[in-house]
Amino acid sequence: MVIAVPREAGVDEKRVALTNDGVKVLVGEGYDILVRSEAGYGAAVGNTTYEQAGARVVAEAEPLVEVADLTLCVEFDPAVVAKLKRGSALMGFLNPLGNLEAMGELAAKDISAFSMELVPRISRAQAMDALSSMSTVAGYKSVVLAAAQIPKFFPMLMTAAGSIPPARVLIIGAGVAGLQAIATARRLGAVVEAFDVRPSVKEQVESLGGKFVDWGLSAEEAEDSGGYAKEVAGDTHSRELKVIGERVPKCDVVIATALIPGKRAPILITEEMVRGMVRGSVIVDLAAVGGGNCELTKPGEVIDFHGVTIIGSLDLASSMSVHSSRMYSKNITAFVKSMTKDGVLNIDLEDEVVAGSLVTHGGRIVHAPTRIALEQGETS
Amino acid sequence: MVIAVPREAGVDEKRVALTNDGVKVLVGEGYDILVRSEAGYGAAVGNTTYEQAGARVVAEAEPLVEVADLTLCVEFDPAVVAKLKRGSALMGFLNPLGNLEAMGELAAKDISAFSMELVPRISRAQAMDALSSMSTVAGYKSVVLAAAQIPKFFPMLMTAAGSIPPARVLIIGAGVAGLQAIATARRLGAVVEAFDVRPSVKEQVESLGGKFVDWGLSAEEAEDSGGYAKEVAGDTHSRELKVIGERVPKCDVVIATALIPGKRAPILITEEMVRGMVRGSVIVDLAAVGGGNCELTKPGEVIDFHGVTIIGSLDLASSMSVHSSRMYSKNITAFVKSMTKDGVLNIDLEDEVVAGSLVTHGGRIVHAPTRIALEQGETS
Amino acid sequence: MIDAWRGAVYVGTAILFIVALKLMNSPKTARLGNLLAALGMTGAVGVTLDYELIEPVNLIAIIFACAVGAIVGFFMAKRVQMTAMPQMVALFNGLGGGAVALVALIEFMHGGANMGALITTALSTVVGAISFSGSMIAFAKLQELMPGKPVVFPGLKVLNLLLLGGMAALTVLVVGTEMMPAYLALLAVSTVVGIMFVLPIGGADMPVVISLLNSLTGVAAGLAGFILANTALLIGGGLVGASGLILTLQMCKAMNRSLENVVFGALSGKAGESGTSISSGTGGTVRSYSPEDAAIVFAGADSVAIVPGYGMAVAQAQHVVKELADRLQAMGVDVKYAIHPVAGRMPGHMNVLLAEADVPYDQLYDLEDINPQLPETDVALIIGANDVTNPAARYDKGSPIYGMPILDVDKAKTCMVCKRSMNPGYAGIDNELYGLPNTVMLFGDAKATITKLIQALNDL
Amino acid sequence: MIDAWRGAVYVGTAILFIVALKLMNSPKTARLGNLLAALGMTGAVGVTLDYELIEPVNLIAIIFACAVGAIVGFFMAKRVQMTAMPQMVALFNGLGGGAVALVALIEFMHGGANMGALITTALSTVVGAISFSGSMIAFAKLQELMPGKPVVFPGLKVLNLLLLGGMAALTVLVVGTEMMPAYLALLAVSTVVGIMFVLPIGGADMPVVISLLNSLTGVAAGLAGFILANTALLIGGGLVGASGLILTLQMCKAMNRSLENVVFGALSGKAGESGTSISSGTGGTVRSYSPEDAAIVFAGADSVAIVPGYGMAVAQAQHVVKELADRLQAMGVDVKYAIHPVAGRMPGHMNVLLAEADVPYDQLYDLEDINPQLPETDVALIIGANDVTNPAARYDKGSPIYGMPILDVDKAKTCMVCKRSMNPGYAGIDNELYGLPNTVMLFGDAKATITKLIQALNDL
Amino acid sequence: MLAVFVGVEVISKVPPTLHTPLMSATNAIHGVIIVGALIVLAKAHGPIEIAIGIGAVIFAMLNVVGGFVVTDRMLEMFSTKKRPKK
Amino acid sequence: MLAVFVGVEVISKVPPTLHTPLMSATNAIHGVIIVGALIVLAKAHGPIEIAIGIGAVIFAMLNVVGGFVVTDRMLEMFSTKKRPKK
Ligand SMILES: NC(=O)c1ccc[n+]([C@@H]2O[C@H](COP(=O)([O-])OP(=O)(O)OC[C@H]3O[C@@H](n4cnc5c(N)ncnc54)[C@H](OP(=O)(O)O)[C@@H]3O)[C@@H](O)[C@H]2O)c1
Ligand SMILES: NC(=O)c1ccc[n+]([C@@H]2O[C@H](COP(=O)([O-])OP(=O)(O)OC[C@H]3O[C@@H](n4cnc5c(N)ncnc54)[C@H](OP(=O)(O)O)[C@@H]3O)[C@@H](O)[C@H]2O)c1
Ligand SMILES: NC(=O)c1ccc[n+]([C@@H]2O[C@H](COP(=O)([O-])OP(=O)(O)OC[C@H]3O[C@@H](n4cnc5c(N)ncnc54)[C@H](O)[C@@H]3O)[C@@H](O)[C@H]2O)c1
Ligand SMILES: NC(=O)c1ccc[n+]([C@@H]2O[C@H](COP(=O)([O-])OP(=O)(O)OC[C@H]3O[C@@H](n4cnc5c(N)ncnc54)[C@H](O)[C@@H]3O)[C@@H](O)[C@H]2O)c1
Repeated sequence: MVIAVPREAGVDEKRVALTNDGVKVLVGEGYDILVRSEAGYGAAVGNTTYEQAGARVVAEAEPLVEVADLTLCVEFDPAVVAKLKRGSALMGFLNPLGNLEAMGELAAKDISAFSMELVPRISRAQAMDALSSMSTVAGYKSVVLAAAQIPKFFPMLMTAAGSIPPARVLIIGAGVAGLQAIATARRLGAVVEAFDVRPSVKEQVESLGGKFVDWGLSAEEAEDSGGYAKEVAGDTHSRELKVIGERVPKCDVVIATALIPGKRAPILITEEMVRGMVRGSVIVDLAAVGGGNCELTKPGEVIDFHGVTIIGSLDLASSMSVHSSRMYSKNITAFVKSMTKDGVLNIDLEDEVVAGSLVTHGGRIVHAPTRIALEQGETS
Repeated sequence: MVIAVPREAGVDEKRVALTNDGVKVLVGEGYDILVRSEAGYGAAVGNTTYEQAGARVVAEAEPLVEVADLTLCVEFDPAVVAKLKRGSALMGFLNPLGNLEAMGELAAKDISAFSMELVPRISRAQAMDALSSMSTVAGYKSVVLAAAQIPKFFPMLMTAAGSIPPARVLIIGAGVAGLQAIATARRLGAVVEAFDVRPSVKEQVESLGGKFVDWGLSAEEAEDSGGYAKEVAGDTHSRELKVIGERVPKCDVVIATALIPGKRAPILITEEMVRGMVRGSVIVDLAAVGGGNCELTKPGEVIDFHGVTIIGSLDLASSMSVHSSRMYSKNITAFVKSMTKDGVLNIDLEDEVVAGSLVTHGGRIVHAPTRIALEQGETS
Repeated sequence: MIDAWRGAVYVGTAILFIVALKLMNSPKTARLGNLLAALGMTGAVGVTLDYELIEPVNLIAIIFACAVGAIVGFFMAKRVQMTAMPQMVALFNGLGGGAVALVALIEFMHGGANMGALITTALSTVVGAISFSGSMIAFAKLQELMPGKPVVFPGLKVLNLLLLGGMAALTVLVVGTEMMPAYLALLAVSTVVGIMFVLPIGGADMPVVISLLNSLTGVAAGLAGFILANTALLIGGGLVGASGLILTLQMCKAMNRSLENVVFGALSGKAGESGTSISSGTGGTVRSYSPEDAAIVFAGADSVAIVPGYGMAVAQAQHVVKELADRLQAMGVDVKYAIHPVAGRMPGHMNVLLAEADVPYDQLYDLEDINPQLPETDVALIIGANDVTNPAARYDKGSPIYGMPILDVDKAKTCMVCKRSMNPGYAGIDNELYGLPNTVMLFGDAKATITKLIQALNDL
Repeated sequence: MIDAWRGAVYVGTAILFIVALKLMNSPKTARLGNLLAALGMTGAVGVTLDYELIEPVNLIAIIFACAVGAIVGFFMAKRVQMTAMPQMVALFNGLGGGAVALVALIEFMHGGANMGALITTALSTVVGAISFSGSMIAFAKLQELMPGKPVVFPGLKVLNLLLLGGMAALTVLVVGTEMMPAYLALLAVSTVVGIMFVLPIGGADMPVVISLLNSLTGVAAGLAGFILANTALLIGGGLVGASGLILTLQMCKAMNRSLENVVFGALSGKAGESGTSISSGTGGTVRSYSPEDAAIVFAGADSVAIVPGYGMAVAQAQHVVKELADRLQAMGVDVKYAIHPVAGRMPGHMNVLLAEADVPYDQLYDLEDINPQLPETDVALIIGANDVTNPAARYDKGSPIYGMPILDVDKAKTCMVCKRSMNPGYAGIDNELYGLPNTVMLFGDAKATITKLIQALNDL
Repeated sequence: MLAVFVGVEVISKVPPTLHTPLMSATNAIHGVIIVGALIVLAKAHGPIEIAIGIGAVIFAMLNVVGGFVVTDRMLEMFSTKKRPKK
Repeated sequence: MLAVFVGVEVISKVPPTLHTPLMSATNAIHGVIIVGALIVLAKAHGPIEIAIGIGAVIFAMLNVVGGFVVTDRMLEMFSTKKRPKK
């Protein structure tokens, strides 16, 4: 079976879906790997490196995904659908709810499309959990970016030229990215407070030396059965805004990561709060993918609002291309390997992980929310 | 006596010579402080903050340095000399050897010009040592910048998506900036090696958890009486290049800080070494002020050389304007305070610190190297 | 031999005994201690007799008896299997008690003693006989010559009271009348009391009983010392009597029981299982160690793998864990950290903490690297990790963690788990590891427990 | 009183003495120990006499003597100044020795003793008399009734040899002839020997000598116990003789001297100054503490300021320092870190390290904040800092660090400095702080020393 | 009495793992009764006394020799794993 | 002999700061010579013996009482700084 690794479509996208390490593993499983020339440049994987690992590097002009039984990508490019071989498979961050039309086309072409963000978060699938990998990268990078941006030190420093107080960092949303941000900010010497709707993360925050803002929400109110946060609304939401509002102006850095799966990210930082911040402060809004936790955030942009820098960049993982590609490639490889039987991809719908991550299969859209959204879209 | 704080001339210069804290102290000493409107914006000190501290904010149109008995600046702007009051004083990083002509003019106008980089590094003067303050800032920021730039993690990470090895950081020159860089890189979890000509810093490097590259140079060969490094040449220099050359290609990040007072910075990283580095690696050349330790460095610029980013920025201290201004202001304040007698500046040439940092005084150039350089310039 | 000379040797023996017991406090010196005690004993035996004054018959008897005792004792002790040690101890102890009773018997036969000596003789007979028969029962139970379970029958209480009453009466009779039949009756009744004392005790309580009997034999020997006015006996016996009692109490304490409870528990029907053994949720018995016990395990280890988990993070124990590793390394132990990819609650959680504690990177091993090494590792020390060590992940398809690779800590020679309770971790499931025979638990908060462990290592 | 009864009390007393000495091992229980010893003594004294059997004259004499001794002793001990304690101990010790000599004298006068008893009597006379006169000289020296320096004169060696020879000869004479004059001569010569023994010793070695004399008195009392066949004396004396000797040796060890060197040093002319007292480069005597000593200081402290410096960084001691602080806080001590702006070798050096060790920021105080608090601080613990604590910066215009603000650690009640040697720091100058009377040095690598200190705190 | 006291003092802080060997060692120590047995056997008169005496000596000897050897074997376990210190 | 042994055992690990109080305490303990002094004084005959005996008792008593009181005062120093434990 042929696996294709195209170059990512996004201009700023430096990641690649499969690195040389991954190539080695999959070649070992019996696959033929085709890699588009220079696909790995952004991630510092050269063509020769790929070749040494056992892949065939395919020049720009030659067909690639057109001949592949399985196409791997990081971010999904809807334009690729037209080129895919009928009945082949596709794997990557498909963002199905954001690409409804393309999903329909995939189904129409009888393509088995796996969306990495849908891999269920069960213990066995941890090695395939690309969302966690990318969140880890983003959480780390968000703090490094903030430190590079802010005109202040993070650590406390007592010097002959006076004592520098430590930076105060507020982390909103202590999920995978938030926890990594806590750890990184603490490493750099900042005083870290973290805020979340799920009270169960208190212990986790403290296990990293952070301080948890306890505002007395119960687990039932905040958490769904899968451990994800529920949307908070009404009274609770305004209470939340009040708690955050009290803290934001006292902070030098705010890292916002609050997301609710399948919904717009909650607005947790208002314009008024930002106005209350000291000049030079920095907000990194990792929730920009979901519209942003700060109402001023412009996804994909860095803006200056009254001296406060609001970073809404979407390419944090891409900016760490070497390691984020490596992790993503590991995730993909583990996934493909788990489905491989005698050198071919064996799509076993009984398998919770396979079934959970499939969007289209056998000519149909099998991912319920996507199907519902598509149907609603058609009727409206 | 009137002290003037003009706005810095450099476009990218965000620092200010005196912050509100400094104003308070000097007002307490009996000075009148005039601050140019918006001079502190870059350092997040607003006009009102200055006023509250006891300064008078002077609008753009009004005279400022023209009426001052002492003018404070961070970076020296030769254009200001013409405006200074005859017989008044000036204090800041004057870079006398780089501004020979202006020094002559200052002498001609009978101005007492104190250059902060000349403050002798004796124990008593540590509070006035602005060079150390700015090196501290630069050392910290260099690592943060490198971390923000490099497409990799600094810390080691063992995750379900594979193990990420720690970044390997080489620090060349373990002076004030170098040590701070070691500390910061270690905080972020990198494996740090440091290199210096002065063997006495070995213990210091190790006291920060770094590994010292011991290449067997004796203290006499390497160090002058003041604890500064001597220029190494000939055989020793080529040995040095060999030692560095072996390490650079294995590193993810190189922070170069090697400077020799009054000379061009030594070339320690050759083009060949850079070619040997892995794509995505980063070199931060803090010695760019002295021409750079890397032969490819373009002072003031960030360049990409075969996938390796070489940061030659000169504005690291300025990019940390809030805290660097605060430290600089502390240094200046301590200096002025030490010279103040009954509310006026009392220039006591007996005082080692005063005498050491004066460039021009009483109509003459009193700083020997400057005078010699000027005389040589005139004769040639 | 001059008496003063002999006295000096006896005192020397006594001192050797004391030093020996002191040396037994630490595993490093314990063996030397035992040797010293044996040396002291040899000395005492050597000087006891004035050989030139002994009748030839007696001399031959002595030589014969000594030879038989020594040879049989030596081979029994050498041949016995490690697992049969406890019953050996019981047996030897009983023989000691028997010897006391016999010595007392001869002394009684000699007659001509004053009141005080008579009382002492009667007492040492009683104690010696009880120790003898009790130990024999203990031996029989452990050797499985009879059921190991507590033997209780109705009327046992009444019988015991009667026996005790009889013993008291007979003692008075013996002292008052010096009649041989009374004496023999006393001997018999005491023997029965010993049997009745041990019969109702069983299982995990046996070691305590043996220790108690051991102490009794010491007391009996001391009493014999009074009769014979012999210092060596007096001091040796007294020493064993006292230290044996202390030891017994400590053993009870380690089991969270009182001595009364152990001895009379079965009688009054409220015998509990030993406190240290909890049955684990997944079957198997859980053994709990104190930090002192754990320290001894480490003292004998060459290689240790430290497995940190979320609990280490919660306890913020990373610094003490590093200290422990340093301590072990200073002892020459090879220490590695085994980092599971999902230990903790975020990717790289353990790395952050261990880096903070300055653990060198080259001591960190990931799953693939450490697993092949674990079977050769002496001790796997698991600190607040749970799911990542759960063997169910290997085979139990129903388990939520099925399929997750785990650290093969169960394959290490000893697997020591430090956590606060038997509570599950993130996945909410029990861990069968805790019930495995090579696993011991070190219950308590990770930081506090590891601190105590370091202290115990220092005290060793 | 029945003898057995009395014997029991004596044994009880002996046990109380032993327990008391044991309790003296820790400052927390030492006072109780002393009380127990006093209690034991009271008991022993109480049961010694069968009052009904004593002649009225003797009874009156006893009552009189006891009353005088007790009252005078009590008030002397209560009144004496804390600084005069050592000479008090010497005095009381001498009196004890004197008492032994007197007891022996009376026994000799009684006469009718066998050879063994005679030898013992002669010995206890000799030892008691030496102890008496030696202690009196020690007392006189310490009380400055005579020069405290070693008194050495030519021919002292020869004289001593003669005296010792005489003593031996007289002892033989006394035992052989039982003549009173010979006995009195022996008493006299022994007294002179005691004087000659102590005369050449002086200064810092005095405590060692007193301890040695103390041990001697114990031996003398034990010998008297032999003469009088009294267990209390025997055990009490033996105990003091042995423990006194050990103590003496330990004191020598703490001073890095051998006992021979202390005792015969002056005689042979190679007397060194005491090892613990080095004269600091800037004058003043430097006192060195062991970690155990230091632990006791901390046990009595309410507030501690930790002053880290470059040495802490070199030793990478930040983690153990944090542990020490935790330990102290758990004891209820208020702990603050005093961070000098230029401590270490780079700005913020201490911050980096302490953050790594997880020291909370709010425990860090900079110079301006901590200096006003230092005079109220019980202990300033300086760990590898030097220049930043050098008082010369305040006034010595010639010093390279003149004008640098320093931490006012010299104003703390106790200033404890942990560094490896008397070597200077960055500025290359001596630090007069180390010679101040409220400063003690804790020599050694910071990490190793602080680790030991924590251990000592745990053992307390 | 002193012996008792010393016994208490010496034992009071033994790590639990050493309880069994310690018990075994004290067990061997109370074999000092061999001294008593020897004394009575040495002065025993008539066959009955001698027989009993022989029994006493055998018992005691078993106790002593067996006790020490067993203890030693137990303790072997702790020391077999010898390794170079650093 | 046992006493000597116990003496060694009991003393061997005393922190140096306690050396002086400990010396002082043992100093008081050898005041047990009071017991001997009392015995000889009780059976003393004639004025000379009584006088010497009185001297012995006074000396010994001074030793005992003074010794204990001085020790106690020394030890007071360690315990004055009482403070609430956490
Ligand atoms: N690494 C990741 O990215 C990530 C993310 C999300 C979830 N997870 C999951 O988290 C789990 C991680 O496994 P793990 O073995 O590290 O942790 P775990 O299975 O959650 O077990 C942690 C254990 O630590 C003990 N503990 C808690 N506090 C303690 C304290 N103060 N002192 C001593 N022990 C303490 C607890 O037992 P007691 O209560 O008895 O003390 C608990 O059983 C896995 O199931 C993994 O799938 C991992
Ligand atoms: N902070 C800055 O930015 C900076 C920069 C350059 C220079 N300086 C200068 O550096 C000095 C800093 O003062 P400081 O008090 O921190 O240091 P210091 O005066 O240099 O003294 C450090 C002391 O630590 C001891 N030491 C070294 N290794 C040790 C170890 N392993 N264990 C225990 N002690 C050890 C040394 O004594 P032993 O050898 O006896 O052990 C030494 O005296 C000042 O003079 C300052 O002006 C500071
Ligand atoms: N078992 C596994 O293998 C595994 C792997 C990865 C993650 N997880 C778990 O999944 C959960 C979510 O992880 P994630 O990082 O992907 O979450 P996410 O990215 O969906 O959300 C980030 C965080 O934002 C928080 N949040 C949502 N709404 C908020 C609001 N209104 N105010 C404040 N905070 C709000 C959420 O609680 C969450 O902590 C976590 O519990 C994590 O431990 C489990
Ligand atoms: N006493 C004080 O108060 C005080 C204050 C600040 C600095 N200092 C001392 O001044 C000295 C220099 O400090 P700095 O940071 O300003 O120095 P710097 O900026 O002049 O040089 C930076 C470093 O580069 C090194 N270097 C020079 N040539 C080199 C070469 N060819 N190869 C490798 N390395 C080379 C130097 O040794 C120095 O460590 C240090 O010893 C520092 O401790 C003292």
